[in-house]
Amino acid sequence: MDGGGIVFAFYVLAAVTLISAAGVLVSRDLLHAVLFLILTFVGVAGLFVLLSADFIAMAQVIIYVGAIAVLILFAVLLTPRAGRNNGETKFALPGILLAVCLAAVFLFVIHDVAWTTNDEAPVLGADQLGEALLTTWVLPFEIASVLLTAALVGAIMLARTPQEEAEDALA
Amino acid sequence: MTQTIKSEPFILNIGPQHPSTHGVFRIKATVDGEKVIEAEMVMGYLHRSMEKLAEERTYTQNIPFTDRTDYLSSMSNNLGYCLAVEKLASIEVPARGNAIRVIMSELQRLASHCMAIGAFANDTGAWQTPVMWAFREREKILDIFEVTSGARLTCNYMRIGGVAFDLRPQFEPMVRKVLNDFPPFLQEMEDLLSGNEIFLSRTRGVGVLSPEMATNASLSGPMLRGSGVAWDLRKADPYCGYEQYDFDIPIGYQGDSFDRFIVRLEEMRQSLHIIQQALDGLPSGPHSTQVPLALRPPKGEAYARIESPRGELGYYLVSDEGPAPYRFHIRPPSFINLSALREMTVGGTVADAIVVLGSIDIVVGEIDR
Amino acid sequence: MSIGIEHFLTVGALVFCLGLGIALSKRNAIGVLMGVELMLNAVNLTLITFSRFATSERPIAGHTFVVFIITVAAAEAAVALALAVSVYRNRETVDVDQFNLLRS
Amino acid sequence: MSIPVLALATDHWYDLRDLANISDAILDGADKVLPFGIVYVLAALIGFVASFLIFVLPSQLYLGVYGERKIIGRIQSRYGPNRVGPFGLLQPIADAVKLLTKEALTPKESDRAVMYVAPIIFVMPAVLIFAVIPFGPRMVFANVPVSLLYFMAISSLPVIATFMAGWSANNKYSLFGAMRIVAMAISYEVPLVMALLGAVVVTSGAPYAGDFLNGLALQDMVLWSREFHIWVVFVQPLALVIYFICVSAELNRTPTDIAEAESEIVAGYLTEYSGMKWGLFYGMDIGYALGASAFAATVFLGGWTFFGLEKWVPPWMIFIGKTHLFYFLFIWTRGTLPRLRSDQLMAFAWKFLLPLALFNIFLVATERMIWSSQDYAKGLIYVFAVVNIAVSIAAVYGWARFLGYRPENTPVRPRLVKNAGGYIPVGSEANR
Repeated sequence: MDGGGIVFAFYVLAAVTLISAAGVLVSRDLLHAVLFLILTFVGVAGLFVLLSADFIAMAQVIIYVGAIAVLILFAVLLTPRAGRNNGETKFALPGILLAVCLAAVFLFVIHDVAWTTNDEAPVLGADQLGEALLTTWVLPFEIASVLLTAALVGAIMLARTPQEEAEDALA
Repeated sequence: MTQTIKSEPFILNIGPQHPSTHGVFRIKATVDGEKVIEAEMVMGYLHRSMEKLAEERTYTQNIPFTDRTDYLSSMSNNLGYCLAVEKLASIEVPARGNAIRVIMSELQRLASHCMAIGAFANDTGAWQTPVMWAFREREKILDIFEVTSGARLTCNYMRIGGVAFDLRPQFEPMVRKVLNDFPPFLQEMEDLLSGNEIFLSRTRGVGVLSPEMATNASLSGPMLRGSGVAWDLRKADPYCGYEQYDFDIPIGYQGDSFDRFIVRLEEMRQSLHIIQQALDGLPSGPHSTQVPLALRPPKGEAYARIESPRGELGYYLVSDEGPAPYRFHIRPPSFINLSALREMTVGGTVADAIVVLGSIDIVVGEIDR
Repeated sequence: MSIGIEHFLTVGALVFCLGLGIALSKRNAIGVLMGVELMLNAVNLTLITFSRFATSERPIAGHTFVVFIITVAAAEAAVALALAVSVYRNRETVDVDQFNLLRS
Repeated sequence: MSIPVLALATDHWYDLRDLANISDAILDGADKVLPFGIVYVLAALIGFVASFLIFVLPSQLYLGVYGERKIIGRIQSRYGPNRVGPFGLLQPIADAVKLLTKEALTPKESDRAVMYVAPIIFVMPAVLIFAVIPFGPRMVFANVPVSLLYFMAISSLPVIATFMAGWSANNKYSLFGAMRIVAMAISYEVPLVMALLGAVVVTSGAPYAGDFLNGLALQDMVLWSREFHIWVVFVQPLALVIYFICVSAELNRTPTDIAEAESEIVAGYLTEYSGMKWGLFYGMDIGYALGASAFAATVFLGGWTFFGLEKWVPPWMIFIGKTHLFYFLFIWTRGTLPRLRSDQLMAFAWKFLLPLALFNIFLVATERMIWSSQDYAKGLIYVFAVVNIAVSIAAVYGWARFLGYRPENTPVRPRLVKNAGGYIPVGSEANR
């Protein structure tokens, strides 16, 4: 992947992704953290485009930004008295230390391994993806649909108030 | 583990600066999410101390004050006050004067209901269109007022013993034009709003007021009739010769906002019918009896009430034989009707509260006086 | 200068570790969830990177995996947020340090 | 598979129907005489100027702001802007000048950074939407193979911006607006995608010039309409209706503008904005509406084709005409309909639109199977169109009846009684 444009785009997107991911960690306000998270999702989607995965990039924006981030925003709004505080627990230091150690291991592995790569981007469009999903991966595909339905029902059941449950029991 | 629900009610001030409070009026609503759990009315932002001021003016000088209470139906306010003074001083009004008074107060009802349904539709979110259409028709009535009395909004037309001036020659064709133009307009409004599924779903079952509640809260006008109570002072306690005219009382079904809306629409039809009859049988003769300018009614008290566009408008006067009333009190329909607001809004959403407030058709000038 | 597989993998690894740090350190349950979402995203990025660069018979498998991960992430977010809201209703907090009902 | 669109256009540089042809001619000529590299700058300049002239100035400012105000004015039996310039044509400029000279206030307790950034984030997607919209055979800035998904992705971004605006102002009305828009965005995204899926199922895989069309690419959808001489809307009427409702919900247009409901929560998320920050929201609202209209014109109304007329008339003119035709629908509903309550809107999305959209997908998938088994016979699509229109009307009406829609049971005239009395129960007024 040569060319000044791609290099420039990669560094910009990587910077956006990493800085905003770090922003999620350091921001004191939970809503700011969500906004940084959204920026991270957009940055990752840009990286997907660089990797010529158009469909996945669009799905990333639609689902992560359009649905998951909005859900998180909604959850933050629904729990107002818990505060917008995005503070750390008492186990913060070991957690972050663990993450740093893991990062060191990862980086070592990534830069130590001699990767055999092909420079030609394989043609991977929505049609290939659809074909793969409905032939080779049809069973996981169906299971995923069942999972989504179960999650839908479960989320509704969990989020109901006792009053609503009582009303349903009467009906 | 306790199963108590902790909600976070917070106070939402609807008003005094809010597009839908029709003036400076404030609802201090305690809301839980979108749901209103408590509503407190705060009024008095427009208080001008009219009742006290009136004790310093002569009986004739008080007529312009009544214009400025309910500024959307000044003719009716003039009429109510003049009736009270006439009752106090036992003054007879000539037949022509009564007929003109009936025409004027019915025209005023049309104009006021135009405003009411337009603003109500605006509160449900129909962005300006119904209100502009209603204003278009209301203009024609205001033109009639201008031709007759010289003013469009605060007419100051009624006088003790009759009306201020006789009718102009162009009056009758203008009223005939209104009689022609209004039925299509009312049909238009029905097509635009009554048959509109969104409007129906916003207003049906919203702000339901039971007949018991309505009578207990001493409501009047379309608010009371919307709840299915057939009560109209023009029938129950006729004044100005209303008993000679043929008209019906429209009443609603379940007392929701939509019922109040359709009652108002139908009242406009009945008003047109009354105007038609009064105009066809307009008697000739003097329009007013001669009344001394410095009127000193005998000692006593009088209460006169009329069916204003908003309900029972009463004027209570006490005379001590002086040139000014000893006590002057108004029974404003908007103020009394507003007392049911809390009952109707609590339990609904904020959007419902706005619709309910619109369906009451308040005029803040009358509430605060 | 050229961009290779290492660059993308580095970004993926760093995002993953940041997500891990967030998930382990945050006190707010919703904050923890955000960390988990970041980790899933990093995994997605890594999978797509391999699918793009690796010499493979069927490179589409990486994309397929990502589709499944996105699906699972959506379901997981919905359920986790419903849990958070539900816990908040009962305990008036989403502080993970306060989730101690099982402690007698 | 996306078709190389170059094959479509006529090869002569003097073909003036398409602005891209002229710019191509200019660029080809420039490439021969100018040093390498300058031609790219030139291309960018031409693209910028052309897009600005075609879209931003006439459509956005004049037909968007001015047209909306004028048409709403006519609907409301008033004149609309008629003071600044002939017929009030310069009114948008006067508005912009007024907004620019106003002070942009920021409340003291607000989240300043977020409040500052929100209008900027709101503007970006509105401009980005037009990158994938084909204005003509060769006039598309980015002919990406997943442009339909691109549109979906971009149109989910303004929700975030409006949320930021509503939340950062630290105003209760703004917070109400933010809560409402977040709830509504989740609800209406689902039927929107489902409706568009119907259109994708119809168009993708159809044979075209020895290849197959890619239903996720907008240009290929236009080619589909050209190939089969029918617009997608006739085959997918239900999808267009659902799309229109969902898009007007996402754009906060009037029947569903609960996020800035003027009569309820003052101005929703815009309550604390003033000056040009507010102006950006207002202008880009219209920009989004135009973007959604352009998208609908491309997907459902055949884009730049008009049954062969595009051979003589510049295709981008046809396209802009269709866009504004669709945009007129937004204006019309805005001037006519009241606003739904937020819980009713949610119920409408989940109980009414979603089942209908699923039914639509089922229907169109069945027809797609029949069509491919009949070797994509051209005549069959007209049969499908007739069937789908009939079935859609029946489905909408039937589902509404099933959910309890009974217009004949709801009286729209009050009862009439002759004499005053007490309470009259329903039904007993006849004997009075």
